[in-house]
Amino acid sequence: MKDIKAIIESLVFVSDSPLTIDKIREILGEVEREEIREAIYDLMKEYEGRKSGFCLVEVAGGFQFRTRDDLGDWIQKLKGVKPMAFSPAAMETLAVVAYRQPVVKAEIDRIRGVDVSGSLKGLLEKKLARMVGRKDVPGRPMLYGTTKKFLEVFNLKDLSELPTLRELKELEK
Amino acid sequence: MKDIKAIIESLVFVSDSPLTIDKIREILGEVEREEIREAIYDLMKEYEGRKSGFCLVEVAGGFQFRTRDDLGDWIQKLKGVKPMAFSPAAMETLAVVAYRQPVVKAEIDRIRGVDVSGSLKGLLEKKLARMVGRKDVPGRPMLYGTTKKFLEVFNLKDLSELPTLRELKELEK
Amino acid sequence: MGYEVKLDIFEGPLDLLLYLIKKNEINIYDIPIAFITEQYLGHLEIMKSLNLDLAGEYLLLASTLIHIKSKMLLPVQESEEEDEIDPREELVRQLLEYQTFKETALNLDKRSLLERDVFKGGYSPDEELDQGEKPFVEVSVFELVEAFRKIVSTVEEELLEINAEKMSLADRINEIMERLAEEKDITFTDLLGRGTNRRVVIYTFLAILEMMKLRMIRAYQADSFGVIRIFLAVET
Repeated sequence: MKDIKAIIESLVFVSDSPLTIDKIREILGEVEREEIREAIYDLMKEYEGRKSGFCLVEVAGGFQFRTRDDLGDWIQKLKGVKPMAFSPAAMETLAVVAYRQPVVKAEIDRIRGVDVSGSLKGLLEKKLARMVGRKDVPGRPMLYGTTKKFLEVFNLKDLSELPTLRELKELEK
Repeated sequence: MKDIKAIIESLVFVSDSPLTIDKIREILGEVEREEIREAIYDLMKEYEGRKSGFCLVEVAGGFQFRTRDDLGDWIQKLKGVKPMAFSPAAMETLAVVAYRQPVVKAEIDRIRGVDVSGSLKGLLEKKLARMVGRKDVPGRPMLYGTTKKFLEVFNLKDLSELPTLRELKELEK
Repeated sequence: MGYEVKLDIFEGPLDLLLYLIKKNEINIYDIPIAFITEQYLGHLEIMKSLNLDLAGEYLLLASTLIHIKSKMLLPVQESEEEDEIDPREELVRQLLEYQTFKETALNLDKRSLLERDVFKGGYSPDEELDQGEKPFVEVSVFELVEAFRKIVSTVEEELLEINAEKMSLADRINEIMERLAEEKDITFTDLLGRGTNRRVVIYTFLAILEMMKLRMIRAYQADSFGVIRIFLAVET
Protein backbone atom coordinates (compact mmCIF):
# COMPACT_ATOMS: atom_id res chain seq x y z
CA MET A 1 0.00 0.00 0.00
CA LYS A 2 1.44 3.29 -0.99
CA ASP A 3 1.19 6.24 1.34
CA ILE A 4 0.64 3.96 4.32
CA LYS A 5 2.72 6.22 6.53
CA ALA A 6 0.69 9.31 5.69
CA ILE A 7 -2.59 7.45 6.23
CA ILE A 8 -1.50 6.14 9.63
CA GLU A 9 -0.23 9.61 10.54
CA SER A 10 -3.62 11.14 9.76
CA LEU A 11 -5.50 8.43 11.66
CA VAL A 12 -3.43 8.89 14.79
CA PHE A 13 -3.82 12.64 14.39
CA VAL A 14 -7.64 12.63 14.42
CA SER A 15 -8.10 9.91 17.00
CA ASP A 16 -9.32 11.02 20.44
CA SER A 17 -7.51 8.26 22.25
CA PRO A 18 -4.29 6.34 21.61
CA LEU A 19 -4.75 4.35 18.43
CA THR A 20 -3.86 0.65 18.56
CA ILE A 21 -2.22 -1.33 15.80
CA ASP A 22 -5.26 -3.62 15.74
CA LYS A 23 -7.54 -0.68 15.08
CA ILE A 24 -5.29 0.59 12.30
CA ARG A 25 -5.31 -2.86 10.75
CA GLU A 26 -9.08 -2.98 10.89
CA ILE A 27 -9.21 0.23 8.87
CA LEU A 28 -6.44 -0.47 6.38
CA GLY A 29 -7.58 -4.01 5.66
CA GLU A 30 -5.05 -6.54 4.44
CA VAL A 31 -1.85 -5.11 5.83
CA GLU A 32 0.55 -7.01 8.06
CA ARG A 33 0.92 -5.86 11.65
CA GLU A 34 4.64 -5.76 11.07
CA GLU A 35 4.28 -3.31 8.21
CA ILE A 36 2.14 -1.01 10.35
CA ARG A 37 4.54 -1.20 13.25
CA GLU A 38 7.45 -0.36 10.98
CA ALA A 39 5.68 2.65 9.50
CA ILE A 40 4.89 3.95 12.98
CA TYR A 41 8.43 3.55 14.22
CA ASP A 42 9.63 5.35 11.13
CA LEU A 43 7.28 8.22 11.90
CA MET A 44 8.38 8.33 15.54
CA LYS A 45 11.99 8.65 14.47
CA GLU A 46 11.15 11.38 11.96
CA TYR A 47 9.39 13.49 14.58
CA GLU A 48 12.24 13.04 17.02
CA GLY A 49 14.77 14.05 14.40
CA ARG A 50 12.84 17.19 13.42
CA LYS A 51 12.66 18.57 16.97
CA SER A 52 9.04 19.33 16.21
CA GLY A 53 6.58 20.89 18.67
CA PHE A 54 5.01 17.52 19.25
CA CYS A 55 5.99 13.91 18.90
CA LEU A 56 4.51 10.50 18.36
CA VAL A 57 4.55 8.36 21.50
CA GLU A 58 3.52 4.85 22.40
CA VAL A 59 1.07 5.05 25.26
CA ALA A 60 -1.69 2.94 26.81
CA GLY A 61 -1.29 0.21 24.23
CA GLY A 62 -1.57 2.59 21.29
CA PHE A 63 -0.02 5.57 19.61
CA GLN A 64 -0.73 9.27 20.07
CA PHE A 65 0.70 12.66 19.21
CA ARG A 66 1.69 14.63 22.28
CA THR A 67 3.29 17.98 22.71
CA ARG A 68 6.91 17.95 23.80
CA ASP A 69 7.38 17.82 27.58
CA ASP A 70 9.51 20.94 27.71
CA LEU A 71 6.82 23.07 26.02
CA GLY A 72 4.26 22.47 28.76
CA ASP A 73 4.54 25.99 30.13
CA TRP A 74 3.60 27.53 26.81
CA ILE A 75 0.61 25.25 26.40
CA GLN A 76 -0.49 26.13 29.90
CA LYS A 77 -0.38 29.77 28.91
CA LEU A 78 -2.58 29.12 25.92
CA LYS A 79 -5.08 27.11 27.93
CA GLY A 80 -5.17 29.90 30.48
CA VAL A 81 -6.57 32.31 27.95
CA LYS A 82 -9.08 29.86 26.59
CA PRO A 83 -12.30 31.70 25.99
CA MET A 84 -15.08 31.25 28.48
CA ALA A 85 -18.03 29.21 27.41
CA PHE A 86 -21.53 29.58 28.78
CA SER A 87 -23.13 26.65 30.53
CA PRO A 88 -26.77 26.07 29.62
CA ALA A 89 -27.75 27.13 33.16
CA ALA A 90 -25.82 30.40 32.87
CA MET A 91 -27.31 31.04 29.43
CA GLU A 92 -30.86 30.51 30.68
CA THR A 93 -30.41 32.73 33.69
CA LEU A 94 -28.84 35.40 31.52
CA ALA A 95 -31.74 35.15 29.08
CA VAL A 96 -34.26 35.75 31.85
CA VAL A 97 -32.26 38.70 33.20
CA ALA A 98 -31.96 40.19 29.71
CA TYR A 99 -35.60 39.85 28.72
CA ARG A 100 -37.17 40.59 32.10
CA GLN A 101 -34.92 43.31 33.47
CA PRO A 102 -35.05 44.86 35.99
CA VAL A 103 -35.90 41.60 37.69
CA VAL A 104 -35.65 40.16 41.20
CA LYS A 105 -33.98 36.82 41.87
CA ALA A 106 -37.25 35.24 43.08
CA GLU A 107 -38.75 35.90 39.65
CA ILE A 108 -35.78 34.28 37.85
CA ASP A 109 -36.09 31.31 40.23
CA ARG A 110 -39.78 31.05 39.39
CA ILE A 111 -39.32 31.21 35.62
CA ARG A 112 -36.43 28.76 35.53
CA GLY A 113 -37.98 26.52 38.17
CA VAL A 114 -34.71 26.18 40.08
CA ASP A 115 -32.64 28.18 42.53
CA VAL A 116 -30.46 30.36 40.31
CA SER A 117 -28.09 31.61 43.07
CA GLY A 118 -25.06 29.92 41.55
CA SER A 119 -25.50 30.95 37.94
CA LEU A 120 -26.57 34.47 38.91
CA LYS A 121 -23.44 34.86 41.00
CA GLY A 122 -21.38 33.68 38.04
CA LEU A 123 -22.98 36.27 35.77
CA LEU A 124 -22.32 39.03 38.30
CA GLU A 125 -18.67 37.97 38.54
CA LYS A 126 -18.34 37.92 34.78
CA LYS A 127 -19.89 41.39 34.73
CA LEU A 128 -22.67 40.34 32.37
CA ALA A 129 -25.34 41.13 34.94
CA ARG A 130 -25.38 43.51 37.86
CA MET A 131 -27.52 44.78 40.68
CA VAL A 132 -29.42 47.80 39.55
CA GLY A 133 -31.56 48.65 42.55
CA ARG A 134 -34.13 47.40 44.99
CA LYS A 135 -37.75 46.69 44.32
CA ASP A 136 -40.20 48.76 46.30
CA VAL A 137 -41.96 45.85 47.98
CA PRO A 138 -41.60 44.41 51.48
CA GLY A 139 -38.10 43.13 52.03
CA ARG A 140 -36.87 45.41 49.23
CA PRO A 141 -35.28 42.62 47.19
CA MET A 142 -32.37 43.31 44.86
CA LEU A 143 -33.12 43.99 41.19
CA TYR A 144 -30.85 42.71 38.42
CA GLY A 145 -30.19 43.88 34.88
CA THR A 146 -27.63 43.46 32.13
CA THR A 147 -24.44 45.46 31.58
CA LYS A 148 -22.65 47.17 28.76
CA LYS A 149 -20.37 44.15 28.59
CA PHE A 150 -23.43 42.01 27.93
CA LEU A 151 -24.19 44.12 24.84
CA GLU A 152 -20.58 43.78 23.71
CA VAL A 153 -20.45 40.01 24.12
CA PHE A 154 -23.70 39.51 22.24
CA ASN A 155 -22.86 42.07 19.63
CA LEU A 156 -25.89 44.26 20.26
CA LYS A 157 -26.14 48.00 19.78
CA ASP A 158 -28.75 48.26 22.50
CA LEU A 159 -31.36 46.13 24.21
CA SER A 160 -34.01 46.87 21.62
CA GLU A 161 -31.90 44.84 19.18
CA LEU A 162 -32.59 41.69 21.17
CA PRO A 163 -34.56 39.32 18.96
CA THR A 164 -38.13 38.78 20.07
CA LEU A 165 -39.63 35.38 20.61
CA ARG A 166 -42.05 36.10 17.82
CA GLU A 167 -39.12 36.45 15.43
CA LEU A 168 -37.76 33.12 16.58
CA LYS A 169 -41.14 31.50 16.12
CA GLU A 170 -41.34 32.77 12.57
CA LEU A 171 -38.28 30.70 11.81
CA GLU A 172 -39.99 27.59 13.07
CA LYS A 173 -42.68 27.31 10.50
CA MET B 1 13.60 33.43 21.02
CA LYS B 2 14.99 30.00 20.32
CA ASP B 3 12.69 27.22 19.30
CA ILE B 4 9.93 29.62 18.29
CA LYS B 5 8.84 27.34 15.46
CA ALA B 6 8.44 24.32 17.73
CA ILE B 7 6.52 26.37 20.30
CA ILE B 8 4.12 27.73 17.69
CA GLU B 9 3.72 24.25 16.25
CA SER B 10 2.71 22.88 19.64
CA LEU B 11 0.32 25.77 20.31
CA VAL B 12 -1.48 25.35 17.00
CA PHE B 13 -1.59 21.61 17.65
CA VAL B 14 -3.41 21.85 20.99
CA SER B 15 -5.74 24.71 20.08
CA ASP B 16 -9.38 23.73 19.49
CA SER B 17 -10.02 26.51 17.01
CA PRO B 18 -7.77 28.18 14.44
CA LEU B 19 -5.05 30.03 16.34
CA THR B 20 -4.54 33.66 15.40
CA ILE B 21 -1.23 35.45 15.22
CA ASP B 22 -2.52 37.87 17.85
CA LYS B 23 -3.16 35.03 20.24
CA ILE B 24 0.28 33.57 19.63
CA ARG B 25 1.79 36.96 20.29
CA GLU B 26 -0.17 37.25 23.52
CA ILE B 27 1.41 34.01 24.67
CA LEU B 28 4.94 34.49 23.42
CA GLY B 29 5.22 38.04 24.64
CA GLU B 30 7.61 40.40 22.93
CA VAL B 31 7.86 38.83 19.50
CA GLU B 32 7.16 40.69 16.30
CA ARG B 33 4.12 39.65 14.28
CA GLU B 34 6.40 39.31 11.28
CA GLU B 35 8.62 36.79 13.01
CA ILE B 36 5.60 34.70 13.96
CA ARG B 37 4.20 34.85 10.46
CA GLU B 38 7.51 33.78 9.00
CA ALA B 39 7.83 30.83 11.36
CA ILE B 40 4.29 29.70 10.47
CA TYR B 41 4.87 29.97 6.72
CA ASP B 42 8.09 27.98 7.19
CA LEU B 43 6.12 25.27 8.98
CA MET B 44 3.45 25.25 6.29
CA LYS B 45 6.07 24.67 3.64
CA GLU B 46 7.72 21.91 5.66
CA TYR B 47 4.47 19.99 6.03
CA GLU B 48 3.69 20.37 2.38
CA GLY B 49 7.12 19.13 1.41
CA ARG B 50 6.91 16.09 3.67
CA LYS B 51 3.63 14.86 2.17
CA SER B 52 2.53 14.25 5.71
CA GLY B 53 -0.90 12.92 6.71
CA PHE B 54 -1.96 16.38 7.80
CA CYS B 55 -0.94 19.90 6.98
CA LEU B 56 -1.01 23.40 8.39
CA VAL B 57 -3.64 25.64 6.81
CA GLU B 58 -4.68 29.26 7.18
CA VAL B 59 -8.39 29.40 7.96
CA ALA B 60 -10.94 31.69 9.67
CA GLY B 61 -8.32 34.27 10.50
CA GLY B 62 -5.95 31.77 12.13
CA PHE B 63 -3.95 28.60 11.64
CA GLN B 64 -4.91 24.99 12.15
CA PHE B 65 -3.63 21.49 11.44
CA ARG B 66 -5.97 19.57 9.18
CA THR B 67 -5.81 16.19 7.53
CA ARG B 68 -4.97 16.04 3.86
CA ASP B 69 -7.88 16.32 1.42
CA ASP B 70 -7.30 12.92 -0.16
CA LEU B 71 -7.30 10.97 3.09
CA GLY B 72 -10.89 11.74 4.06
CA ASP B 73 -12.17 8.28 3.26
CA TRP B 74 -9.76 6.60 5.66
CA ILE B 75 -10.71 8.91 8.46
CA GLN B 76 -14.38 8.32 7.83
CA LYS B 77 -13.62 4.66 8.31
CA LEU B 78 -12.03 5.36 11.67
CA LYS B 79 -14.79 7.68 12.84
CA GLY B 80 -17.46 5.28 11.66
CA VAL B 81 -19.96 8.07 11.08
CA LYS B 82 -21.59 9.19 7.90
CA PRO B 83 -20.07 12.38 6.56
CA MET B 84 -21.96 15.49 7.44
CA ALA B 85 -23.92 16.67 4.44
CA PHE B 86 -25.90 19.80 3.76
CA SER B 87 -29.23 19.64 2.00
CA PRO B 88 -29.41 21.68 -1.22
CA ALA B 89 -31.96 23.94 0.52
CA ALA B 90 -29.58 24.64 3.41
CA MET B 91 -26.71 25.22 1.02
CA GLU B 92 -28.69 27.68 -1.14
CA THR B 93 -29.85 29.63 1.90
CA LEU B 94 -26.28 29.70 3.21
CA ALA B 95 -25.01 30.93 -0.15
CA VAL B 96 -27.45 33.85 -0.11
CA VAL B 97 -26.59 34.71 3.51
CA ALA B 98 -22.86 34.55 2.76
CA TYR B 99 -22.93 36.71 -0.35
CA ARG B 100 -25.66 39.15 0.59
CA GLN B 101 -24.87 39.70 4.25
CA PRO B 102 -26.13 41.48 6.21
CA VAL B 103 -29.43 40.32 4.78
CA VAL B 104 -33.04 40.14 6.00
CA LYS B 105 -35.04 36.94 5.73
CA ALA B 106 -37.52 38.48 3.26
CA GLU B 107 -34.68 39.00 0.78
CA ILE B 108 -33.52 35.38 1.09
CA ASP B 109 -37.14 34.26 0.60
CA ARG B 110 -37.35 36.42 -2.51
CA ILE B 111 -34.15 35.16 -4.09
CA ARG B 112 -34.86 31.50 -3.42
CA GLY B 113 -38.55 31.85 -4.24
CA VAL B 114 -39.56 29.87 -1.15
CA ASP B 115 -40.01 30.43 2.56
CA VAL B 116 -36.55 29.79 4.02
CA SER B 117 -37.61 29.69 7.71
CA GLY B 118 -36.66 26.06 8.21
CA SER B 119 -33.27 26.12 6.55
CA LEU B 120 -32.37 29.45 8.14
CA LYS B 121 -33.17 28.13 11.60
CA GLY B 122 -31.04 25.05 10.88
CA LEU B 123 -28.10 27.29 9.95
CA LEU B 124 -28.53 29.33 13.13
CA GLU B 125 -28.56 26.15 15.19
CA LYS B 126 -25.43 24.85 13.48
CA LYS B 127 -23.85 28.25 14.16
CA LEU B 128 -23.06 28.79 10.49
CA ALA B 129 -25.29 31.88 10.40
CA ARG B 130 -26.22 34.34 13.12
CA MET B 131 -28.37 37.34 13.79
CA VAL B 132 -26.17 40.40 13.35
CA GLY B 133 -28.53 43.27 14.03
CA ARG B 134 -31.62 44.95 12.75
CA LYS B 135 -32.23 46.81 9.53
CA ASP B 136 -33.13 50.43 9.97
CA VAL B 137 -36.46 50.30 8.15
CA PRO B 138 -40.02 50.15 9.48
CA GLY B 139 -40.54 46.97 11.47
CA ARG B 140 -36.78 46.77 12.11
CA PRO B 141 -36.39 43.27 10.68
CA MET B 142 -33.53 41.02 11.82
CA LEU B 143 -30.38 40.95 9.71
CA TYR B 144 -28.40 37.75 9.22
CA GLY B 145 -24.77 37.05 8.43
CA THR B 146 -22.26 34.22 8.58
CA THR B 147 -20.10 33.24 11.55
CA LYS B 148 -16.48 32.40 12.17
CA LYS B 149 -17.52 28.77 12.24
CA PHE B 150 -18.77 29.18 8.68
CA LEU B 151 -15.24 30.18 7.65
CA GLU B 152 -13.82 27.27 9.60
CA VAL B 153 -16.15 24.67 8.11
CA PHE B 154 -15.83 25.96 4.56
CA ASN B 155 -12.10 26.32 4.74
CA LEU B 156 -11.95 30.07 4.12
CA LYS B 157 -9.36 32.52 5.41
CA ASP B 158 -11.93 35.30 5.49
CA LEU B 159 -15.05 36.40 3.62
CA SER B 160 -13.04 38.08 0.89
CA GLU B 161 -11.79 34.62 -0.03
CA LEU B 162 -15.27 33.59 -1.15
CA PRO B 163 -15.14 33.01 -4.89
CA THR B 164 -16.72 35.95 -6.62
CA LEU B 165 -20.30 35.63 -7.61
CA ARG B 166 -20.73 35.12 -11.32
CA GLU B 167 -21.89 38.51 -12.41
CA LEU B 168 -25.54 38.78 -13.26
CA LYS B 169 -25.67 39.46 -16.94
CA GLU B 170 -27.39 42.67 -17.81
CA LEU B 171 -30.63 42.01 -19.55
CA GLU B 172 -30.55 42.90 -23.19
CA LYS B 173 -33.62 44.56 -24.52
CA MET C 1 -42.08 9.47 -17.73
CA GLY C 2 -38.73 10.08 -16.20
CA TYR C 3 -39.55 13.19 -14.32
CA GLU C 4 -42.05 12.06 -11.71
CA VAL C 5 -39.34 10.87 -9.40
CA LYS C 6 -37.63 14.20 -9.70
CA LEU C 7 -40.58 16.26 -8.50
CA ASP C 8 -39.76 16.29 -4.83
CA ILE C 9 -36.20 17.32 -5.35
CA PHE C 10 -37.03 20.76 -6.68
CA GLU C 11 -35.95 23.43 -4.26
CA GLY C 12 -38.90 25.61 -5.17
CA PRO C 13 -40.86 27.04 -8.09
CA LEU C 14 -37.86 28.86 -9.56
CA ASP C 15 -35.89 25.64 -9.50
CA LEU C 16 -38.67 23.82 -11.31
CA LEU C 17 -38.91 26.56 -13.91
CA LEU C 18 -35.15 26.50 -14.49
CA TYR C 19 -35.31 22.74 -14.91
CA LEU C 20 -38.05 23.07 -17.56
CA ILE C 21 -36.06 25.73 -19.39
CA LYS C 22 -32.94 23.55 -19.47
CA LYS C 23 -34.80 20.38 -20.34
CA ASN C 24 -36.46 22.02 -23.33
CA GLU C 25 -33.28 23.83 -24.35
CA ILE C 26 -34.95 27.19 -24.17
CA ASN C 27 -33.09 30.48 -24.41
CA ILE C 28 -33.65 32.06 -21.02
CA TYR C 29 -33.61 35.54 -22.57
CA ASP C 30 -36.48 34.66 -24.88
CA ILE C 31 -38.81 32.30 -23.06
CA PRO C 32 -41.82 31.09 -25.07
CA ILE C 33 -44.15 31.93 -22.24
CA ALA C 34 -47.26 30.06 -23.43
CA PHE C 35 -45.28 26.85 -23.87
CA ILE C 36 -43.45 27.08 -20.55
CA THR C 37 -46.64 27.95 -18.67
CA GLU C 38 -48.29 24.84 -20.05
CA GLN C 39 -45.29 22.71 -19.02
CA TYR C 40 -45.20 24.26 -15.58
CA LEU C 41 -48.92 23.73 -14.94
CA GLY C 42 -48.56 20.16 -16.19
CA HIS C 43 -45.91 19.50 -13.55
CA LEU C 44 -48.08 21.00 -10.85
CA GLU C 45 -50.86 18.62 -11.90
CA ILE C 46 -48.53 15.64 -11.54
CA MET C 47 -47.40 16.88 -8.15
CA LYS C 48 -51.02 17.20 -7.05
CA SER C 49 -51.93 13.75 -8.33
CA LEU C 50 -49.03 12.32 -6.34
CA ASN C 51 -50.39 14.10 -3.28
CA LEU C 52 -47.12 15.94 -2.88
CA ASP C 53 -47.39 18.87 -0.55
CA LEU C 54 -47.73 21.73 -2.98
CA ALA C 55 -46.40 24.86 -1.32
CA GLY C 56 -48.20 28.11 -2.00
CA GLU C 57 -45.15 29.48 -3.75
CA TYR C 58 -45.67 27.07 -6.66
CA LEU C 59 -49.16 28.41 -7.23
CA LEU C 60 -47.96 31.98 -6.90
CA LEU C 61 -45.48 31.49 -9.72
CA ALA C 62 -48.19 29.79 -11.80
CA SER C 63 -50.35 32.88 -11.55
CA THR C 64 -47.36 35.08 -12.40
CA LEU C 65 -46.77 33.01 -15.54
CA ILE C 66 -50.41 33.23 -16.58
CA HIS C 67 -50.36 36.96 -15.97
CA ILE C 68 -47.28 37.42 -18.17
CA LYS C 69 -48.84 35.25 -20.86
CA SER C 70 -51.98 37.39 -20.98
CA LYS C 71 -49.91 40.56 -21.13
CA MET C 72 -47.94 39.21 -24.09
CA LEU C 73 -51.14 38.52 -25.95
CA LEU C 74 -52.08 42.18 -25.88
CA PRO C 75 -51.24 43.99 -29.09
CA VAL C 76 -48.14 46.15 -28.78
CA GLN C 77 -49.09 49.78 -29.03
CA GLU C 78 -47.00 51.45 -31.71
CA SER C 79 -46.99 54.84 -30.00
CA GLU C 80 -45.19 53.45 -26.96
CA GLU C 81 -42.62 51.38 -28.77
CA GLU C 82 -39.72 53.36 -27.27
CA ASP C 83 -40.21 52.33 -23.68
CA GLU C 84 -41.95 49.05 -24.22
CA ILE C 85 -40.99 46.78 -21.32
CA ASP C 86 -40.94 43.08 -21.94
CA PRO C 87 -43.39 41.57 -19.40
CA ARG C 88 -40.95 38.69 -18.97
CA GLU C 89 -38.10 40.88 -17.85
CA GLU C 90 -38.67 40.75 -14.10
CA LEU C 91 -39.10 36.97 -14.15
CA VAL C 92 -35.93 36.48 -16.18
CA ARG C 93 -33.99 38.66 -13.79
CA GLN C 94 -35.26 36.60 -10.88
CA LEU C 95 -34.42 33.33 -12.61
CA LEU C 96 -30.88 34.46 -13.40
CA GLU C 97 -30.34 35.63 -9.85
CA TYR C 98 -31.61 32.34 -8.47
CA GLN C 99 -29.49 30.39 -10.92
CA THR C 100 -26.39 32.25 -9.79
CA PHE C 101 -27.01 31.32 -6.17
CA LYS C 102 -27.83 27.73 -7.05
CA GLU C 103 -24.47 27.42 -8.79
CA THR C 104 -22.77 29.18 -5.91
CA ALA C 105 -24.32 26.71 -3.48
CA LEU C 106 -22.95 23.82 -5.54
CA ASN C 107 -19.52 25.42 -5.54
CA LEU C 108 -19.60 25.89 -1.78
CA ASP C 109 -20.44 22.22 -1.45
CA LYS C 110 -17.36 21.32 -3.49
CA ARG C 111 -14.98 22.88 -1.01
CA SER C 112 -13.01 20.76 1.46
CA LEU C 113 -15.49 20.82 4.33
CA LEU C 114 -14.38 20.33 7.89
CA GLU C 115 -15.65 17.06 9.37
CA ARG C 116 -16.59 15.83 5.93
CA ASP C 117 -13.41 15.97 3.83
CA VAL C 118 -10.82 17.24 6.23
CA PHE C 119 -10.50 16.83 9.98
CA LYS C 120 -8.81 18.59 12.81
CA GLY C 121 -6.75 16.92 15.50
CA GLY C 122 -8.41 14.89 18.20
CA TYR C 123 -6.00 16.02 20.88
CA SER C 124 -7.96 16.92 23.98
CA PRO C 125 -5.78 17.78 26.93
CA ASP C 126 -7.32 17.84 30.39
CA GLU C 127 -9.52 20.80 31.06
CA GLU C 128 -7.67 23.17 33.30
CA LEU C 129 -9.50 25.92 35.07
CA ASP C 130 -7.74 29.19 35.35
CA GLN C 131 -8.82 32.42 36.94
CA GLY C 132 -8.69 35.87 35.48
CA GLU C 133 -10.17 37.91 32.70
CA LYS C 134 -10.96 35.72 29.77
CA PRO C 135 -12.55 36.52 26.49
CA PHE C 136 -15.85 34.86 25.70
CA VAL C 137 -16.37 32.25 23.05
CA GLU C 138 -18.29 33.51 20.09
CA VAL C 139 -21.89 33.32 21.19
CA SER C 140 -24.88 34.53 19.28
CA VAL C 141 -28.06 36.17 20.46
CA PHE C 142 -29.85 33.31 18.77
CA GLU C 143 -28.68 31.05 21.56
CA LEU C 144 -29.83 33.56 24.13
CA VAL C 145 -33.34 33.88 22.72
CA GLU C 146 -33.49 30.12 22.14
CA ALA C 147 -32.58 29.55 25.80
CA PHE C 148 -35.31 31.99 26.81
CA ARG C 149 -37.84 30.31 24.55
CA LYS C 150 -37.12 26.92 26.09
CA ILE C 151 -37.71 28.03 29.63
CA VAL C 152 -40.75 30.15 28.99
CA SER C 153 -42.48 27.71 26.67
CA THR C 154 -44.71 26.83 29.59
CA VAL C 155 -45.53 30.44 30.42
CA GLU C 156 -48.42 32.33 28.90
CA GLU C 157 -47.97 33.97 25.50
CA GLU C 158 -48.26 37.61 26.54
CA LEU C 159 -45.29 37.25 28.82
CA LEU C 160 -43.12 36.39 25.87
CA GLU C 161 -42.99 39.56 23.88
CA ILE C 162 -40.39 42.13 24.59
CA ASN C 163 -41.63 45.63 24.79
CA ALA C 164 -39.55 48.13 22.85
CA GLU C 165 -40.38 50.97 25.26
CA LYS C 166 -39.49 48.97 28.29
CA MET C 167 -36.24 47.99 26.64
CA SER C 168 -35.38 51.57 25.75
CA LEU C 169 -35.97 52.48 29.36
CA ALA C 170 -33.76 49.61 30.54
CA ASP C 171 -31.07 50.78 28.12
CA ARG C 172 -31.16 54.28 29.50
CA ILE C 173 -31.08 52.98 33.08
CA ASN C 174 -28.05 50.88 32.22
CA GLU C 175 -26.26 53.83 30.67
CA ILE C 176 -26.90 55.98 33.71
CA MET C 177 -25.66 53.21 36.01
CA GLU C 178 -22.57 52.89 33.85
CA ARG C 179 -21.83 56.60 34.16
CA LEU C 180 -22.53 56.71 37.87
CA ALA C 181 -20.14 53.84 38.45
CA GLU C 182 -17.40 55.94 36.91
CA GLU C 183 -18.26 59.44 38.03
CA LYS C 184 -19.77 58.86 41.49
CA ASP C 185 -22.24 61.69 41.05
CA ILE C 186 -23.77 63.45 38.08
CA THR C 187 -25.93 66.51 37.83
CA PHE C 188 -29.37 66.25 36.36
CA THR C 189 -28.48 68.54 33.49
CA ASP C 190 -25.33 66.54 32.73
CA LEU C 191 -27.42 63.46 32.31
CA LEU C 192 -29.86 65.11 29.98
CA GLY C 193 -26.95 66.29 27.92
CA ARG C 194 -26.89 69.02 25.36
CA GLY C 195 -28.42 68.87 21.94
CA THR C 196 -29.91 65.43 22.51
CA ASN C 197 -33.22 64.68 20.92
CA ARG C 198 -36.60 64.72 22.61
CA ARG C 199 -36.76 60.95 22.80
CA VAL C 200 -33.52 60.76 24.77
CA VAL C 201 -34.69 63.51 27.12
CA ILE C 202 -37.98 61.76 27.77
CA TYR C 203 -36.39 58.36 28.37
CA THR C 204 -33.72 59.88 30.59
CA PHE C 205 -36.37 61.56 32.66
CA LEU C 206 -38.47 58.39 32.86
CA ALA C 207 -35.35 56.40 33.71
CA ILE C 208 -34.50 58.73 36.57
CA LEU C 209 -38.04 58.55 37.94
CA GLU C 210 -37.97 54.78 37.69
CA MET C 211 -34.56 54.57 39.31
CA MET C 212 -35.66 56.76 42.18
CA LYS C 213 -38.75 54.68 42.65
CA LEU C 214 -36.61 51.56 42.68
CA ARG C 215 -34.19 53.29 45.06
CA MET C 216 -31.32 52.71 42.71
CA ILE C 217 -30.26 56.32 42.95
CA ARG C 218 -30.68 59.22 45.31
CA ALA C 219 -31.06 62.81 44.26
CA TYR C 220 -29.90 65.75 46.34
CA GLN C 221 -30.46 69.42 45.92
CA ALA C 222 -28.52 71.95 48.01
CA ASP C 223 -31.19 74.64 47.86
CA SER C 224 -34.53 75.00 46.20
CA PHE C 225 -33.20 76.27 42.85
CA GLY C 226 -29.79 74.62 43.11
CA VAL C 227 -28.21 71.91 41.04
CA ILE C 228 -29.72 68.46 41.40
CA ARG C 229 -27.03 65.84 42.00
CA ILE C 230 -27.62 62.15 41.49
CA PHE C 231 -25.81 59.40 43.41
CA LEU C 232 -25.80 55.64 43.31
CA ALA C 233 -27.88 54.23 46.15
CA VAL C 234 -26.89 50.61 45.79
CA GLU C 235 -23.89 49.28 47.59
CA THR C 236 -22.24 47.29 44.80
